[in-house]
Order: sequence, then C-alpha cells, then structure tokens
Amino acid sequence: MTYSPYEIMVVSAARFLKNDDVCFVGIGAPSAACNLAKLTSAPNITLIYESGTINTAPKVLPLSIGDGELCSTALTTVSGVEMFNYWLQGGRITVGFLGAAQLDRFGNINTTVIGNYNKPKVRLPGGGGAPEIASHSKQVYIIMKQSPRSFVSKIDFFTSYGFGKGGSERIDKGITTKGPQLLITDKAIWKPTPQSNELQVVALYPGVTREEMQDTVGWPIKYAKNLEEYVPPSKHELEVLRDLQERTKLAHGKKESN
Amino acid sequence: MTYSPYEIMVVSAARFLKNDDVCFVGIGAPSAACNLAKLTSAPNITLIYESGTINTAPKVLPLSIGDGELCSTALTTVSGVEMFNYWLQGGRITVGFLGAAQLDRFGNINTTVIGNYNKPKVRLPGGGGAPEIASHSKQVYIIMKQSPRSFVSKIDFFTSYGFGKGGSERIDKGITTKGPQLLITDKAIWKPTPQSNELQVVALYPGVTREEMQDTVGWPIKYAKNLEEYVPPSKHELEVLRDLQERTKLAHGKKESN
Amino acid sequence: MTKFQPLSTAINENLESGSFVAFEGFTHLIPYAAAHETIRSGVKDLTLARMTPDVIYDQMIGMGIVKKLIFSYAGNPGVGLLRRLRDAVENDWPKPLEIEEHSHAAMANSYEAGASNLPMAILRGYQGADLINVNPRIKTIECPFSGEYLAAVPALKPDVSIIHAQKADINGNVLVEGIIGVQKQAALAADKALVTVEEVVLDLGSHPNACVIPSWAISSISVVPGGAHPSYAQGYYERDNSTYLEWDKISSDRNAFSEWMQTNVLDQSPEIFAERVKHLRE
Amino acid sequence: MTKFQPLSTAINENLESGSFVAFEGFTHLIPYAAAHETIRSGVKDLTLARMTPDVIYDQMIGMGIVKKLIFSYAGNPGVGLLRRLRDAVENDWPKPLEIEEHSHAAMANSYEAGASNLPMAILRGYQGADLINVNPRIKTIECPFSGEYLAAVPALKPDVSIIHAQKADINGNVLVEGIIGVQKQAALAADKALVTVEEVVLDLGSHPNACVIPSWAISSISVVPGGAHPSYAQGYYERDNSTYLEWDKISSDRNAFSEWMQTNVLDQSPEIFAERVKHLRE
Repeated sequence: MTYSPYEIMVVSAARFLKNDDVCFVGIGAPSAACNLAKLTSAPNITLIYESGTINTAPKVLPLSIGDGELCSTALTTVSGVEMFNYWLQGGRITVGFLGAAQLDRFGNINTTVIGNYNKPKVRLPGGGGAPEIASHSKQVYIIMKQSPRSFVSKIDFFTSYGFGKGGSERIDKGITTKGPQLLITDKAIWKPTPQSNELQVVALYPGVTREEMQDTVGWPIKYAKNLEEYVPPSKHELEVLRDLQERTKLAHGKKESN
Repeated sequence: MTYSPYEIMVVSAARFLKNDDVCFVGIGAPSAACNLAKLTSAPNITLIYESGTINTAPKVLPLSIGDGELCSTALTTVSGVEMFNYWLQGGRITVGFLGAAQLDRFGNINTTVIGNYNKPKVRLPGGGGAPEIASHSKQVYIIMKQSPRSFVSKIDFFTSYGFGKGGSERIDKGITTKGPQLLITDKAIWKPTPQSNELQVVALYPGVTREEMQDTVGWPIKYAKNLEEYVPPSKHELEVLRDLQERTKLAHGKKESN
Repeated sequence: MTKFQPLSTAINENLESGSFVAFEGFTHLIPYAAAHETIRSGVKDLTLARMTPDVIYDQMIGMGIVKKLIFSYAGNPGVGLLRRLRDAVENDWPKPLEIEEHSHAAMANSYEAGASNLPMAILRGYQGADLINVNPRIKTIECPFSGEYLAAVPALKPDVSIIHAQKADINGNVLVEGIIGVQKQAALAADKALVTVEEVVLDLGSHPNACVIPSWAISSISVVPGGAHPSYAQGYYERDNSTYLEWDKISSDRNAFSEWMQTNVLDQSPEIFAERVKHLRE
Repeated sequence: MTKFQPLSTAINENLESGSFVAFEGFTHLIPYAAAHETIRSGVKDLTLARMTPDVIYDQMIGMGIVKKLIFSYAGNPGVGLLRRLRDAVENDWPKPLEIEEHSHAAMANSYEAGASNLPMAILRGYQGADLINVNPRIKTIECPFSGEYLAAVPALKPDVSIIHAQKADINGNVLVEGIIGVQKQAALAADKALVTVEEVVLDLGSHPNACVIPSWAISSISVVPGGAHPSYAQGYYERDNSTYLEWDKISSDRNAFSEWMQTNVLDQSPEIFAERVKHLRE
C-alpha cells in the first residue's frame, strides 16, 4: 500500500507509544499519532491535552487544543494552573510531544522568532507550554518534517531546551528528565547518540536516500553504525489512520457547513 | 425575657453582622452568631467555613467545621488550598471570627500551649486557620466568655497576632488589615482604643457591674468615656436563636440515637 | 455584590484608556462579545494579558488600541500565526506593540498568584530557555530548604478581568464548566471581574465541586447569548472552526482587515452574537 | 497503574516501620479503616502528616507507633482536645512525640508544593505569630519584584498518602466529592497513593470538572464500605457525632484507651466498618 510522507511519519510515531504512556499531546501530527496508537497498538494509552483534559479519547481529531470533544470524552478536566503544576511539573507525563519551526542537532527548539527577538523577521507564536514540556516530561518526542529551513545548524532562539551544546549540559543544568529521545520525521527516525547527545539517524524509511536526507538537513548528518531495517506502514495502520482522518474531516466539515 | 450569658453574647455578635459581610466562620459561638444574623438582620450575609464551603446556609448548626450539611447547602465547595489562598489570603473575607484559650488586652490570641512550647503544661489544639485569619480578614471579631484564666495580662504563645504591643506595631509589621475590631463577651462589648489599640469596654450588658468585670479580666480594664446604652436581646432574637438551637439538638440527637 | 447590566454599560463603566485588562478563556469560552464592545467603546492604550492571544487580541491589536501585550502563545489555534500581531511586532503597524512574554506554566501561575494576593509565583520553569534572557520580569530565587534555583514571575493583577461563562443564577453566581482554563484565577486576580453569560437561570444545578464564582466576587454580569463566538460554550454551541480558518485570510491584508472590522464589529452590537451561533447549536 | 487489593495487603505491601505517611481528609472522608489496619500491621516509628490529626492520629499516637507528627490543628473537631496526643506531648506517654507544627494555610500549600514537584511553598503567613519562632522549618524569603518578605515552608512529599473516597470505577479512577480538603494534593504529593473507597462502579458518572484522580496516579485501591467511620462519606452515610463525643471519655484514661483499642481495633478487621455505619446511612 502506498503512503504519503505525512502518513509514515504519523504511523512511525504511533509505533513508539505504549499502553503505560501518559502523553502530553499537541495538535497536528502528535495528536494524530497518539490517537492512532490508541486505536491500534496501545489502546490503554493515556492522552492529556494542555487545555486540562485528562484521559481523553476523542472520536475525531481535535482542530484546536481545547475542542469540546476533548472535554466531553475526558475522565476529568482540570484548570490550567493544575494542569501545568500537578500533572506536567509534577512529573506525571511520560512522553511530551514537541514540534518546531527550527531544530538543531541537539534537539533544541525554536518556535519564537526568526531573526532577532527584539526586531524579528518573523514573529512566531512562542513557547506556550513547550519550555516546561521540554524540561518536565520524562521523555520528549519531536515530530516534524525535514527541511533545510527548519533543520538548521543554529537556531535563532532557544524556546525549548533539548541537550544545549550536547554532552552532559542538560544534566549539568540540573534537569533530571531525559530530554529528546526520539525525532520522528517524514524520512527517518533519529535518536540521541550516547555521550554526545547529538541526534543521529537510526532508521531510514524505505526508499529514502542519504542524499535526499542531507538536502533537507542543515548540518552534516550523523548515522548510527547499524541502521535498523524499517518496516513500512502496514495496511491496517494506514487504514485506521485514514479512517480517523476521514471521520475528522466529516465531523468538522459537517459543523462548518450546517 | 430572661437570657443566659451565652445567649446575649451570641445575639450581640449577630447584631454586628451585615448583609454585605463575608464571614469566615468557626464552630461554636461564631457559627451560632452568623446563622442567627442570617435568620434575622442580615439574611444575605455570606458564610464560609474553612472546610471549603462557600455561601453555605445550614438549617441546623454544624458540630464540626466540615459537617455534610455545610457542603450540601453551599453554593460551591473548594479545596483546602483554594480556600486559604484565593479566599482568605486573597482578601475576600470581611470578618474573620476567632476565639481563644488566652487573650491579652491588645487582642493577641493563644490557642497553642499553656506554659512553655517545648514542654507545655497543657498542649492545646494549635492555630489551624487562625494565624492567617488574623492577618488576612479585613476585620477580626473575637467572641469568648470572660474569665481570669483566659483574659490574661500576658499570653504564653502568640498563636494569632492582634495588635502586638499596641500602637502602630501591626501596621509597622506590614499587615494591611484592621485586626481585632470587636471583642464580644458574655458581659460586654469591647473595641480597640484609637491610637493605642488597647481593647476598651464600649458597652456593658444590662446589670453587669464594673466589679464583676474586673473579677474576670486579668488586667486593669479600660472603659470608653461614654459607655453605650446596651439594648438587651429582643424576644424575637432570643426566639430565633432558641429555635435554631432546638432544631440543631433535634437533628444531631436524632442521628445519634438512630 | 454583582449587578446585571447591558454589556455596553459594563464595558463603559469599568474600562478606560490605559486600563490593564485580561480577557481569559483557553480555546473555550473566549469573551469575543466583550472584546468587540471594548473596541466600540473607544478606549485605547490598553495593556492586555492573555495566555493565548488568539483572534480576539489580533483584532484589538490590529485596531491599534493595545499598548502592551502580556502573553504565552500568540497563535491562531489549529490554523497558524496571528497576522495582525505579527504586523505590529515586525512592522509597527498600526503602531508599535510592547510585549512581555512568558510560558503557559508561568502565566497560569501568575494569575494564581494574583488571585492569592501574592506578589509573585514560583515554578520550575524556563530551564535552559532563552525567554529568561529577554524578559526581565522572569527572575530566579533560591529555595532556602533545598538550595535549588526556581523561576519567579510577578503576580498578574489586572484592573479588569473579563470572562465568558455558561450561566449565572438570578443572584449573580456564575458557573464555568468544561475546559475552565484560568478563568477563575483571572477573575479573582483582578480589581473588577466582568462576566458575560449565555443565560440566567433560577438555580445553577451544579455539582458540589463545580467551578462557581460567587456573585460577591463579580462586579458585573451581562447576558450575551453566543458571546463566545467563534469560540464555543460547552453545552450551548460548538466551535466555529471555519471562522478561525477565514480569519487567516482576512487578517493577511490590512485593508481587508479594516473593512471586516468595520462591518462585523464597529457597525454591530452584542445582539449579533446570538445570530452567529444559531447554526452551531447542538 | 493501580490495582485493587484487600486493605491488609495494600498496607502491608506499602508501609514499613519508619515510613512517612499522610492520612488526609478534612473532617469528611477520613481514612479510619486504613489507620486501623496500619495499627494492626505492626509498623512503628512512623512520621505522620495531617492538617487535623483528629481522633485517627490520637489512636495511632496512643498506640505508640508514631515518632513524629507534622500538623496544623490537633483537636477533636467540635469536641475539644486530643487526650492521647496531649499525654504524649506533655508526659511522653507511651513515648515522646516529636512535633512539627504549621498553620492550615501553610500545610495546605506544602501538600500542593509536593504535588507540584516544588521544593517549597510560599505564602503570606505567620505574620506576628510565634510559630515561626519555634519551627525552624518555616523560613522567610524576599520577593525579588516587590521586596516583601513571605513565609516559605518545605514541600510535603510523603512516602505514602492514604485517602478515603466515595467510589472508584472498574478501571481504578477515583472520585472524591463534597468537602475535598487536600486529598488530591496529598495523593499526588506522595510516592505512593493508597485509596479506600465505599464502592466500585462501572462509570463514575461525574461532572466534567469533578475531583477525579486517574488510576495511573494511584498505587492501590481497597474497597471498604464505611471505611471513613466515625467520619462520613457524603452521599453514603453521616458523621457519627456521638462516637466523637465518646472518644473524649475513652481517651481520657490510659487503660480505658488500651482496652478500647484492643476490642475495637486490634481484634477487628476492615469488614466491621460496614456494620458501624449501618445506622448512619441516609
């Protein structure tokens, strides 16, 4: 079965999620991956959205972080203060998802500005929950498409901290969580290299070449010694994902055209 | 109509309460006074108990600070953290009630120990909510019976702060609320003297003599220049109070004997 | 004690040029009607706080009535960037915009500190992040017990906080239900809390531990059915996603923006909101 | 993820001599059955935290299994003093008791700090009060914004927190309803949270913003109907005021106390609690 780069990215992310994970879910690919996992390999996974909805199980993907569907299918919904204090800072989240406008090789993330902070070329939305998702989630999974504009050698602003300049810098700063343990893109799976903590490619998706990889990444890519054999998305995974997206489109389309 | 010393104390306290007061209510005489006020002169008064019950309207007097009756008749019930932070420290309480094991002439209160803190003669319950009720309520009303054991020249422990050594000490400590503005006993009404903030008698209940007063107070009592003429409890006030107490007795008695 | 007032009276009596105002609501229950009334009222030089500025602040910034913005995420949720805010920050159009930027965690705690009459909030925050280097209102303090360093941010104490809620009872007690965000904290942190509601009922009929704000903690209540549109009110109407998508186009052009604001805000009144949600009611 | 266990198993697997344990519940939902099981389990040298020690801790202190008590109000609610606690503090009977005393406000915030993974809590507290002079665990810190001095207290992080709740669903999610006190904070502040419940239901059927603790934040759930007696469980049974009154007499005499504990605690099992609340059910 053929699939799009977005589809293999979402399926890949879903495969890493486990039944005992408690995920702090963001809108877009992370939300699709988490809900796909819930519908396939990890039916008991716990999903939390930063709007305060705990143990939520949306039947369709939310368009915003605070859709009514998230609340009405949740076990309970708490205040913003409680969400960030008891659940995120409290260390209850096993996997926090982040995306980025800019990412560097040590998993540091910029979603704040392109250019200078005080006179930016492009003012981006900013961090929102991300600075603390990066430091308080037991692990961070980054999901984003590769492109030379976003995979850069130097990010313009440290919105969310990964491994800083690498090595033990994260631990030296007193941060006790693991940081970015996975980078899932539309082309490959990346993991931090032991010791240096530079992200390295551990698996290429079927058909992806090293040339293609380097064209979309602004630093010399490091590859693991033995790349894993990557199993392409199964028919079942793709069908469930497409079905979820179709339901989502129908649900949101219906409301909009009513 | 004749009345007991306890009854005139409760009726007196109730008379000072107004419709726009938000009272942080303690068990015993304060609770009786607040509920009497609600049934007579201040039907719209707001009652809050430190168990988290906001705008409560018990039909009978609670025996504990957290009786089910307080919750089931409340507008809403909040957590302990919210109660002390948003409502008390947040400055939303107009009148906080305190009682005491020991009280001095500047409205300082001891409910912690008789004797030395580390080797007490009598270990009392301690402060509970009182230290912050004393500093965060806009005004504090103290209700207690006079006795030489409790109205003392020097208290053994400052559980809750009134005016310290008097004068401007309270303001000098950076406390912005008014502190003890009323002391209501079984014999008299006391208020702080302007400037010195020593509690002085502003009204004696009918039939109470100055000799009787001095016998129950461990410091030389100060009297206001012109004592107010004190109106004894009315038939209506006493009837409503007795009715409330009868209802309370019946309700609690019934549950206990079932 | 609160009073029931027409929205225009509530806004005119409580806001003035230079006021520090928070319009809160996290995706859900965003007080759009009150924001539009604020624009019509003619006040300017506002300092606005809001975790997620959203389309509501994009409109106010584009109209040039905002002097300073305190925020933690300036996006059109699920759509993209806020183009009027970008134009103000990048190009000073229609005028320069001063910004004070935090993380969500810090800002939620700042409101809570305000509601709790504390001068600051502490959190484990901004670790390794650059925001602490560009915002002088983020400091660090040392824990006297553990020796650890924590982030400290000042309490938010707006002059006026404005929220939208599902309903008030006839005594003016207000129920907020569902995704409750920081509405209670924002309302209690402010000198004055203004509330718009979908309806007034005899009795809130709510759960014992529901998020209820008592009437005596509220300055004014205005009944504005649909007042959260294009955001939503759980139990009343759904989020108008297409309006959020359209905003991306409208806001991308200064003229299109100005025309849209004239037609849809300046020439309207709060009554239009009931119309706007008709097709979204469940 | 939680598991359903008999109460004796839950206590034996999670508590040991020297553990730091919080049994919480503010007048309502006090976990008596779990405290009695703890006494029967034979653990000793416990450090116990609880805002309102109440009869439950009077019993544990009188049995000599408590080394240290962290508390903010040590009274028999609506009745008077705690006589076993007094005997321990005043006369070292049956053994000396170390105390760490706070105000309610400070202690509630200490639990919240624990739940929030902060090393301390800050509050405007203890102003002019002597507790700050006798408890070295109360410090002051300066606000870097306002220059004001605030009280700081260390976070409470018990090894085990134990609460009683109305019900769990079959997946182990727990609903606490009514006077909720600091139960959620205490449960989340601890390494392990143990819960006793009145019953297990298919679905909690609760309000969207109810106080629900998800199963994955709980170590163990034991079904003990009546487990809060003589405290109460709103919606299930009422407070047994006469038992609180009787305690004043029982606890006033060392022998009467010991005999009562033998008969009513040591020789019993959790099943007795269902009996005890029969006449109090609504």
